[in-house]
Amino acid sequence: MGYIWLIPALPLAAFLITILFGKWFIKDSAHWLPILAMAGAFGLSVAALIQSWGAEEPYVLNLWQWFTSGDFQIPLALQLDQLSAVMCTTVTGVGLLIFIYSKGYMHGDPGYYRFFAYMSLFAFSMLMLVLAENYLLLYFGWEAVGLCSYYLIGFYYHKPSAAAAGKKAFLTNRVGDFGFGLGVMLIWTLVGTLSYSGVFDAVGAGEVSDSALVAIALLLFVGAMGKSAQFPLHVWLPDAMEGPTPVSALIHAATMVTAGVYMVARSSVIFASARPALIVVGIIGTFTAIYAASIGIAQNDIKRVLAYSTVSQLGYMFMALGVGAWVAAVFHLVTHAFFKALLFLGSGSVIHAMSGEQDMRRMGALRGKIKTTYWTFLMGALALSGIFPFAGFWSKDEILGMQFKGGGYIIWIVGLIAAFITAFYTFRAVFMTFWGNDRTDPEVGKHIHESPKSMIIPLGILAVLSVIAGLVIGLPPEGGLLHRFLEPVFQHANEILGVEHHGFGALDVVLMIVSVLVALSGIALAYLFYIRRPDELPQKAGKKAGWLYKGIANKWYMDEIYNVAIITPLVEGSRVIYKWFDVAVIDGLVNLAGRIWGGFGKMARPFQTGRVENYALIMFLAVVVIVAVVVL
Amino acid sequence: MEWPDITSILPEVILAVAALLVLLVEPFLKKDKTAVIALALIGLLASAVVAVALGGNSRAAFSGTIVLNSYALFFKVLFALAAFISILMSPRYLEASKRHLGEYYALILLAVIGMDVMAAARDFIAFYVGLELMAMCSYILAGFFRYRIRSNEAALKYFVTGVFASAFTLFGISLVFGFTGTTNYEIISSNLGSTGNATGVAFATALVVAGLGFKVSMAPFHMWTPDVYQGAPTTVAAFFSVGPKAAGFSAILIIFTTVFESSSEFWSVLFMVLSVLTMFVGSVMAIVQSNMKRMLAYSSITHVGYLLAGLAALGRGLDTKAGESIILYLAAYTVMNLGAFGILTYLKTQQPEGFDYSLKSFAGLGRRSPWAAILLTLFLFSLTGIPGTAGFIGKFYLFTSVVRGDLVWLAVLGVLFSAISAYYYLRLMIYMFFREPETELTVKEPIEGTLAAAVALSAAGVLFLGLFPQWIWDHALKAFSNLFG
Amino acid sequence: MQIPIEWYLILSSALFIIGAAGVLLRRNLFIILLSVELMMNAVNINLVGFSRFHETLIGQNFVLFTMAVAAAEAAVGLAIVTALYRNKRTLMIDLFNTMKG
Amino acid sequence: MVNATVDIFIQFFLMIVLAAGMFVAMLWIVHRLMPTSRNPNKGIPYECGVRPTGDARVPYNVHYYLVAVLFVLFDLEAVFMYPWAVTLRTLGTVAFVDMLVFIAILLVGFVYAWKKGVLSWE
Repeated sequence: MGYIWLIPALPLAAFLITILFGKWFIKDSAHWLPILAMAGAFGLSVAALIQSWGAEEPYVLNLWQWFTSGDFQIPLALQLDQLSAVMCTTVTGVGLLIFIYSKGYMHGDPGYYRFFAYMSLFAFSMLMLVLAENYLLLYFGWEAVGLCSYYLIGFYYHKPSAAAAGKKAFLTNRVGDFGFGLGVMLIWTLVGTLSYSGVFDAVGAGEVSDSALVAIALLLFVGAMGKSAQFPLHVWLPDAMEGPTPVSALIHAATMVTAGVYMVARSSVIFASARPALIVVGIIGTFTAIYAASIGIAQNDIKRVLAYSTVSQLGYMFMALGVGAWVAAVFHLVTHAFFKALLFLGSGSVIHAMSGEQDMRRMGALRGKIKTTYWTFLMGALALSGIFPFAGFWSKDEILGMQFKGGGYIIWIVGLIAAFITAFYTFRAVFMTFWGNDRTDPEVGKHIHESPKSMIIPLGILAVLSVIAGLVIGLPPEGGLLHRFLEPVFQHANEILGVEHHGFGALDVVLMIVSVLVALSGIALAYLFYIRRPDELPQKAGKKAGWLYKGIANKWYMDEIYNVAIITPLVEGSRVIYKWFDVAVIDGLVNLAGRIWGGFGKMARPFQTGRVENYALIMFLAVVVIVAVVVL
Repeated sequence: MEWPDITSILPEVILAVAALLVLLVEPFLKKDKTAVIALALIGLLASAVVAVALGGNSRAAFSGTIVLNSYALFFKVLFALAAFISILMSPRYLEASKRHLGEYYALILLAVIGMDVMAAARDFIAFYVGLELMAMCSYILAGFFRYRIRSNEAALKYFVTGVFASAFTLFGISLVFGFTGTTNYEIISSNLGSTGNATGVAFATALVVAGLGFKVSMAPFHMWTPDVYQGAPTTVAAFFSVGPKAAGFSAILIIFTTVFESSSEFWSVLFMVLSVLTMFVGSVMAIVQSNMKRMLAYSSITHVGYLLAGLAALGRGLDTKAGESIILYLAAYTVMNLGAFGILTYLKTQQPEGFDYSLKSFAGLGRRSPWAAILLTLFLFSLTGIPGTAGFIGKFYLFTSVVRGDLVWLAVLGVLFSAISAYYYLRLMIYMFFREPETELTVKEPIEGTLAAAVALSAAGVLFLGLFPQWIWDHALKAFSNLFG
Repeated sequence: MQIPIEWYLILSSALFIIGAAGVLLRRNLFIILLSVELMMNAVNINLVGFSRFHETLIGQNFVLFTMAVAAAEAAVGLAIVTALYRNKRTLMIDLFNTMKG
Repeated sequence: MVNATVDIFIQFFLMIVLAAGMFVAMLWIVHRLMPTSRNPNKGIPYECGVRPTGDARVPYNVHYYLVAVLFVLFDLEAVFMYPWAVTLRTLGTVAFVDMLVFIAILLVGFVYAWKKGVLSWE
């Protein structure tokens, strides 16, 4: 398997060539090289995936000794095991589709070559991240994907909001990276190596004390929180939607944001040995899942709805990790990559059709005009909502089922509520966009058209994947193809945790039915309030006849009652959380940190008077103080 | 009396001859200064080559006052490199500023001699002469643009604070001399060790720290730094930010590990405090700057803070490998900082009147001059400490050594301050790539000529050290193993 | 009879402090230059005194170098003085504060 | 002998602390006591009466300073020549050659100054 170095090398080569010659020579055909490189990387990843089947030990490819410090060595080495193979295949597969999509979406953009160059660079960094053999290289990939993400968020740099969003993403991620860096440093101080096998062996042999393991795990998790947008470091992700839609699909939905999940899964041995940290992971994940979902209800920008849903779904993955359901988390990661990429690309197609309009209040009744987009988007929405038998159903249900069977009833209930809200806001988006009345601006309405083939084909493929992925790799639950495939990776962690393997039984069927019902009721509620709009009927009907007719026509004011009792509190509550908590408190804290530091600077500035006699005086006083301290 | 063995100062002799030749040739030249530039560059190259050739085994000369060993060799090459790059980036800039005089090159060469002597001295007299030679040349260089009030002001500030600080150093040296009756490092060390009284030593330490701390701009002796960097010609500021700093640390390392060896506990604590203070002052002030020359000045103070953390670890024992890490960091810092200043120099040559180094004037650079923007990004990455660049390697080794010295909290603080430093470095990048300029900065020509060579050299250095750190680490190990030989 | 070392020290420290005070308090660059010379000479007294105390010539040797350095310093200082005066017609150092903060 | 120096250092330190303390204290007292009113009129030689015209200092030609600086520098070589002259006989040819090198270096400076026109008095 010596070829695995080619997997990241191909996108890197594409990046270098595109950035060097893009401006003058390649120009409008800048997409070819990156697409070919991604296709090549995808092919190799699939080969690696097949070859790594059943391997007991990870395959390590030593490329080059980077540096040595005493007896401490950092090799530039790649590691391929089942987990990295799955990640590589997902990244390159979804990446390839999104690259193809971008050819149509970004057509005519002045930064066409720049876009493809950065995307290739991102692919390289992400592949390095998943193929790394040690924490330092992982850290390199971690920082590199972050940088690509800032650049791509700020791709439309002439838009001030885009630049601000890039900055915010950067600042928030710094907090996470700081924790992650400290965690890596701590590992190195305590274990003396950074290579995965070395660290895990040491942890398994009990060389590291429990409290230290908890500290390491928590610090690593802080990093994961930053990258995977977990509460309270999630604020950057919704703003990150300022970037082009393919970027949102690839980086901020399918791949980069799952790096945190990957990292925790990769460090499963550490986390399994640090139970308290694992509990924290679960709690944060669960809270994020419901918190972000509740905010999603009141968003009107189609991309922001999807962004909050991404945050929420990532919460599910951490929820799974929190009980040691490593495979379930990876399973959800993969299916989520498919259906969320599909939803984002679909929304991109909508935005494309609507000449850049993103506000759902100015859409509606689009299903007849852009049919393919509608159907594929619907597939994605069904998968996201967790409707049988779509991909999202299997993975989400597995997570919830494992919570229930593990005794985490509260988490299970919270997860169900979040699933309900998810279904609600997802179909709210579907109904507001594709159904109901046409609220589009007439000017825009004239230009509505279906997207070109290069955009439609990836949508179709992803839609198929969103439908069948769960069936193919996830059946039966907790024992599917993916489970058997990934078994060697998590064997050690599962032994430490003592995870019991539940068979598939009647209980699972009951749980499945419950969760489907919950999802369906969410959809139904959305239907009630966004299609049977109560605010339009009363005006027509009110003038005609008596209270009976009125009552019948208004379904006995059930809509209104619902409206007052459920919808209004829900939407208003969501809006309040968004406005007061998300924007004011958390954003405020991020800004405050920057401001405090700046405030120190402003306070210190007057000391630098510009007058040389004061400088001399300070020097003199410093000497006096030092001497005085020494002697006294 | 025997003939002195001048082989161990041959590199300096070559530099001195080159400098004198430059001074002799300069008055006979008209406008074209190629001859003196070539002379200066050849002199630097020859001195480095001779140093490498001679550096194989340790030599001492002048009754042990000056040595040539692998430690001195490391710094001689580093100083020569710093001066080489600074000289390469100068001609276009000086021409654009209408003050292209040959004396400039002679002064840089003479300053390099002073720095070489500082690293090679094993006696306070030689050390002091080296220090002052470097300082005198720096004062004049700071005021090189004689008709500009800012340059005058920079020279004034540097001069007044500089002579004040060096008077303190001198006073401290005289006390050490009075305490031990000699100026030779090793004899002082053994004398001090036997006296057992820490107070007098600590007292003298403090005074020596003041002078050397001034040269490396550690807080609170840093006040001159931003003003001088801002007022001095940019190429000179580039040279100041690396040369005298590295020289100061080269002397600090020797003096504190030999002369004040017996009071290492004391100065370890002293450097801990100063390190935190320096990192804090540097990063807090860098954030509020809008002039990028000043920002780089404050950021250089932050870097000094990291290095001081290394010194604090060094006080905890030589096996922390802090000394090696410090000189590795100095090498990394030299290339990356020179590179960053090189780009500033380039921008100034493009628009001598309009470009004022303000953050705003960098807006849109990514589009107008992508190469300059990309290279500056590389240097800023390195200054931030992104893996793959020299800065990361430097920080990694440095903080590792701090951890080895059981100063985990200090290392954590260092990492925290580097995280903050990312804010002010990357803010510049955001301006370059994501901001639309208010007024268009004209870029007349691409980077070319010697300036291109200077920037390319720095960039190559940053990448080379970042990707193949083993090489420099081996040399640092070798240099430090030979510190006492 | 030998003068006790304390006397040298007292004289030199007094001179040094006076010099330092001069640098810190005076505004005229000329006076500051003179004050710095005073500080250097305080050191010279120290060196010579210790040299006698330890009965070694190293200190006196050192003084020769300090004097040479002091002269060079004075030369550079005067050069800066002329440049400053030419541009601003004053030598009051507190007026040179365009760069700060 | 060394212990005696230790005592000296402690005395000496007290001396410096006292001196510096006095200086700071006096500064502070004066600063507190003095009435501060800044008025440009206070800076001129006569607060009332005739306004002074011109500068009390007669401006010298700037050339004078240059020559003076050069004089100081070249004058200083004598400092090194005295001990050299006294011990030349015992040190022999080596010292002689050393001094030649020293003078040669000074000569370069001289030639430089000459060519730059410092010495031509107009």
